Amino acid sequence: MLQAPEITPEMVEQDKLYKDMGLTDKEYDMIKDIMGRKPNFTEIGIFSVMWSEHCSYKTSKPLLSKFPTEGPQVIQGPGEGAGVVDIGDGQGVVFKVESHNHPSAVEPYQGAATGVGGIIRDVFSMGARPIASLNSLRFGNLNTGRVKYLFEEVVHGIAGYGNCVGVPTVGGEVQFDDCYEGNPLVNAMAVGLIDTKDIQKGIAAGLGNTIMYVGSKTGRDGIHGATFASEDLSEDSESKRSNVQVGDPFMEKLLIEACLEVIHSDALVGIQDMGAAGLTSSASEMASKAGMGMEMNLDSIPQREENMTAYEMMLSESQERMLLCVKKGEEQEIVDIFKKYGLEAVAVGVVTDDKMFRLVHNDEVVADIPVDSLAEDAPIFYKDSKVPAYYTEYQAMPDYVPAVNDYAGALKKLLLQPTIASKEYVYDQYDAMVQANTVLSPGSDAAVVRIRDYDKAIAMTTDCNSRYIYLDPEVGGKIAVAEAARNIVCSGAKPLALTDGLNFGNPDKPENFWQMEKSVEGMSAASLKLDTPVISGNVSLYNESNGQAIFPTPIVGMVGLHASLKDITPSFFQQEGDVIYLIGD
Amino acid sequence: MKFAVVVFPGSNCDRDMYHAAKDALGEETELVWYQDANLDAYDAILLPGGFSYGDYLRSGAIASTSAIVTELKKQAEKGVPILGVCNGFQILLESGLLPGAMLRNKNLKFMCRFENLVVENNKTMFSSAYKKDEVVSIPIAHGEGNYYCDPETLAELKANNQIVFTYQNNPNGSVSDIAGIISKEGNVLGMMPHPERAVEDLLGSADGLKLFQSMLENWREHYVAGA
Amino acid sequence: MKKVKIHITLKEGVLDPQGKAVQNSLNTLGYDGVGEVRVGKYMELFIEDSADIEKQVEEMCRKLLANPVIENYDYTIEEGVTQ
Amino acid sequence: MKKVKIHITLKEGVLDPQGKAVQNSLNTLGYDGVGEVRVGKYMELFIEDSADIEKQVEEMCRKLLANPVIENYDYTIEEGVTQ
Ligand SMILES: Nc1ncnc2c1ncn2[C@@H]1O[C@H](COP(=O)(O)OP(=O)(O)O)[C@@H](O)[C@H]1O
Repeated sequence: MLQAPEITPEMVEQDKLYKDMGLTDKEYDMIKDIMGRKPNFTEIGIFSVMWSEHCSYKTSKPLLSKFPTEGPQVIQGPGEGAGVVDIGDGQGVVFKVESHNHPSAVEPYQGAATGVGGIIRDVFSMGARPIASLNSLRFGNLNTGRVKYLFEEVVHGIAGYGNCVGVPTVGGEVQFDDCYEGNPLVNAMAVGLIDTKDIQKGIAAGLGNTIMYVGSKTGRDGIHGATFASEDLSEDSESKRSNVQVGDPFMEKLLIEACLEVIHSDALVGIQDMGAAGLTSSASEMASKAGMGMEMNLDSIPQREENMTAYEMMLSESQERMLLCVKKGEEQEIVDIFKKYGLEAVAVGVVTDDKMFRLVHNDEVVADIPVDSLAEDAPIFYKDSKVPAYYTEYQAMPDYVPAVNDYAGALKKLLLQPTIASKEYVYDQYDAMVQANTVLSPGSDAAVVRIRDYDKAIAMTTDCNSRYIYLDPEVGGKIAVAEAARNIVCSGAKPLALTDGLNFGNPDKPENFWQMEKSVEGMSAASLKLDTPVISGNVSLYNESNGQAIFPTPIVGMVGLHASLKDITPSFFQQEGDVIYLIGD
Repeated sequence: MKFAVVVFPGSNCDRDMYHAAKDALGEETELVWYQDANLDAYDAILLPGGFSYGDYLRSGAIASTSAIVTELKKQAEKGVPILGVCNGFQILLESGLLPGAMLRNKNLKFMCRFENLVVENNKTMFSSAYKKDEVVSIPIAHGEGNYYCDPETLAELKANNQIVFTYQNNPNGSVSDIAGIISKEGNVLGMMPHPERAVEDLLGSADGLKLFQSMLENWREHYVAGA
Repeated sequence: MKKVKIHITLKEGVLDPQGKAVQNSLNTLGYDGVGEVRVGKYMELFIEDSADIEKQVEEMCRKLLANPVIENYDYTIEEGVTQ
Repeated sequence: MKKVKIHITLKEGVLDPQGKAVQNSLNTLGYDGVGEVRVGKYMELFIEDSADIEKQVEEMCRKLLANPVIENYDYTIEEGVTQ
C-alpha cells in the first residue's frame, strides 16, 4: 500500500489532490498562506475534513445566525456537543438532532445504527444521562424492493442500537415520497438529563495536561479519501475490503456508564466524542476552544488494523471513541474507572501552549498546523439565492378545493397512505419503556418521560411536513415549528426550545439555497414568536440523486416541560361519554 | 428484606429493577457489579434485563460463563429466591439454572408492548399474591423471547407445575405460550415480560408489583419470626 | 498458528424462523426451486497451536460457542496464516 | 435436489463487535491462545437442480443473502438428500 508520505506536498499541489477531498483551488491557496508552505498529504486531509460543511458550516453559517438562540431557559446554546435548557431544581435537559443520510443510503442498518450511536455520544459527552431518543425518517414510496429494504433495515438498525444501549426510543415520524427514493433521510435525536453543575465541555486546557483516548480501536472506517492510499491495490483485494462504519452498541453502553462515572472525577478537564472526522475534529476543537495547542503521538493510538497511515488515523470515522483531557499526574484515576468496565484509557498526547496542532508518527512530525485555522478559519460562503420557477408558478395558481362526496371513503383512502397510516410497525420494534420513566410512548402526539423523584416530566416530538416546505418554504418552516409546539402543548407541557436538522439539496444551486434561506427565516420567526430558541442542530446538504434534490426537509425536534405530572394529557379518548370539543378554525 | 440486583456489562434494566424493589416495594436493595462475586448478604437476587455483552453470540451466553454464575448456583442450592427477567431469564437458561433455550421471535423482530399474561401457578413464592388464572398486563421488550424446550422437558414442566406465566396472545412463538417458568425446587423464576416496568399506574400498569410483594410476603413468613 | 473453522447449526426439530423467512423471501423473489433453508453460524478463529488443540476447541464449543439444547457444532482445524 | 452450503463473512476492515466479544470471552475463560475471532453466517439450502443453478445461487447471494457492501460470500453446491 502506498504510504501517505510518498505523496509529496508538490504532488498534492500539482495533481490537485485536494480537489478529490472537496477543497477548491481558492481554499488550497488560503491553506498554503496559513501554513506559510505547501501542506503535506496528511495536513491537507485534516483541513479538508475540518473545512467541510459538516464541521465548519461554511455554507449554512450565514443562515444559522438568523436563528434566535437565547432565552432565560437556555443554559447552553449552539456550539457544544448539544444544547442545554433549564428545567428547574438544578437540572437541565440536553438535546440535539443529527443526520446520517448518506451512510444509511449505502448500508441502511449500520448507517441508522451509527447515527443513533453518534447522537447519544453527543449527549453523554456533555455529562448527561441519555433518557430518550427520537427519529425522523424519509423514504421513497413503498413500491420498490429497494425502498422497502431501506425502510425495514433503517428501522431495524435504530432498534438494534437504541434497544441495546438502553435508551428508550419514544417517538419520531416517517414520511414517504418519491423525492426521497434515491436519498433517504435518517435523522436521530437524543435527549439527556443532567444536574447542571455536572455540565462538561470539550476543552483541552492546562499546559502539560494529558490527552487520553478511550473506546473502540481505530480502523479504516469511513475513509473515502483512502482511495488514494489504496490506488495500487488490486481489484480483487479491493472488493474484499470495506470502509463502512459498523456500530458496537455494547461498547457504547460501557462508554455511557464509564463516562458518567468519570465526569465526577476531579482529574477530568474536558471530554468530547469523536464524531465525524473523528480524532481530527475532537482534538483540534478541544485545543482551539481552550486557547491552547496539542501534540499527539499517533503511535499510541489504539489501532484495529495494521500499517495505518497518519492520514487514515486522523480521518477514520470508527465509532464509539472518546477523547479526554486529564490533569497531568492523575491519569491513573481515569484509567481505573474505565478499567472497571473493561475499557482501556490510553495517553496519546499533551496540551501545549503554542496553539499548534502537532502530530508525531514513527518519530516524525507528520502535521504541524495552527490549530485555530482548523476550527475557526474555514471560509464562509454566501451562496446565490434565486426564487425557483415552480414557486412563482404555484403561487399564481388559484387555491384548489377538493370536492368530497363520500367522506367515509375519502377518510379510508387517506388512512391507507403510508405517511398517514399508523406507525406501529415501526415503533413496536423500539424499546420505548426501558429506564421505566415513559409515561406516553409512541402513538401519542408528543412522547412524555417523567423525571424520577420530581413532580415534573418532559415532552418531546419531531416534526416537519416537507411538502408544505417545498410549496412555500417560509410558511412551511413556520408550520414545522408550530406543529412541534402544538404537539408539546397537546401533551400538557410548555414548549422550551428546539433543535433542528436541516436537510437540503445542493446549495450551489441558487434555487436550493433559496429554499434553505426561506425555511430558516420561517422557522426563526416562529421560534421567536413561540419563545422556543434553537439550542442545537445539524446541517446535511447535497441530498440529491440523479441531480434531483429532495424536498427541503428542515426537521424540528422540540422539548417541553410539564410543571406537574398531573398536567400530562394523552391524545386518545379516555372514557365513554366524555365530551369532544373542536378548537381553532 | 435485602435484594441484590446483579449488573452485567450491558445490563440496562438494572436501575429499573432497583427502583421497583427499593421504591415501589420499599425494601433495601443494592446494585451488585458482576465481578463482586459474593451474594451471601442478600435475601433475594434479581437478574435484570438488557443486553449483557451486547447479546453477541446468543443472548445471555457470554454472561453465563462469568464467575458470578457459580455464586448464583450456590445461592440457588441454598434456596435463595432468584428472579431473572428478560436477559436475566436468558442467563438462567444459558447457565442451566432453568431448562430450555431461547430462539428469536418468530417474526424475527424485536417487540415492545404490553401483553396480557395468565397466572398459571399462584402457589410459588413469586406469584402467591396473584389469583390463579388472573390476567395481568405486563410489558415485553425482547427480540429473543421464543422459548424452546424439547417435548420431554415440556411434559416435565407441566407435570411439576413449573409454568408460572403464559401469554394470552402468544407474541413470539414460545412453546405452549410460555412466558415464565420456575425451577423444580421453586426458588428460581425466569420470565421474559418485565414486572419491574409495571409497578406504577402512571406508567400504564401496576400488575407487576404483586410479584415483588409475593417475594416479600413469603420471605416474611419464612424468615421473620412472628410475622 | 492454526485457523479453526466452526459451523454451528440448529438441531433437527428445532424451528428455524430465520431460515423460514429466507426461504419465503427467495420464493417471493421467484426462486421457486428453493425448499428448506437453515441458517446457522460460521466462525473463524485463530489460535496458537498446542498438543491439546482439538480438546480445547471441543471444549470451547461445548462451553460457550454452541448451546447444546438447540444447536449442533462441527469444526475443522487448519494451518492458519494471520491476515 | 441439490444442497447448497453458503458462507457469509464480513469483509476485511469491517469491525466485528461480535467476534471481538467472543474472543474476549474465550480469553477470560482461560483460552489465552485464541487470537482474532470473526463471526459470520452459514446457510444450507435445498434447491431443485437446474441448468443454471450456479447462476441462480450467485444471484440469490448478491440480491438477498449477503450484503455486498460489507459482506463476502462463497458457496458449494452438492448432491442433496432431503432430510
Ligand atoms: N420513526 C418513528 N419512531 C418512533 N415513533 C414514531 C416514528 N414514526 C412515528 N412514530 C410515532 O407514531 C405516532 C404517530 O406519528 P405521526 O403519524 O407522525 O403523527 P402526528 O402527525 O400526529 O405527529 C407518534 O406518536 C410518533 O411518535
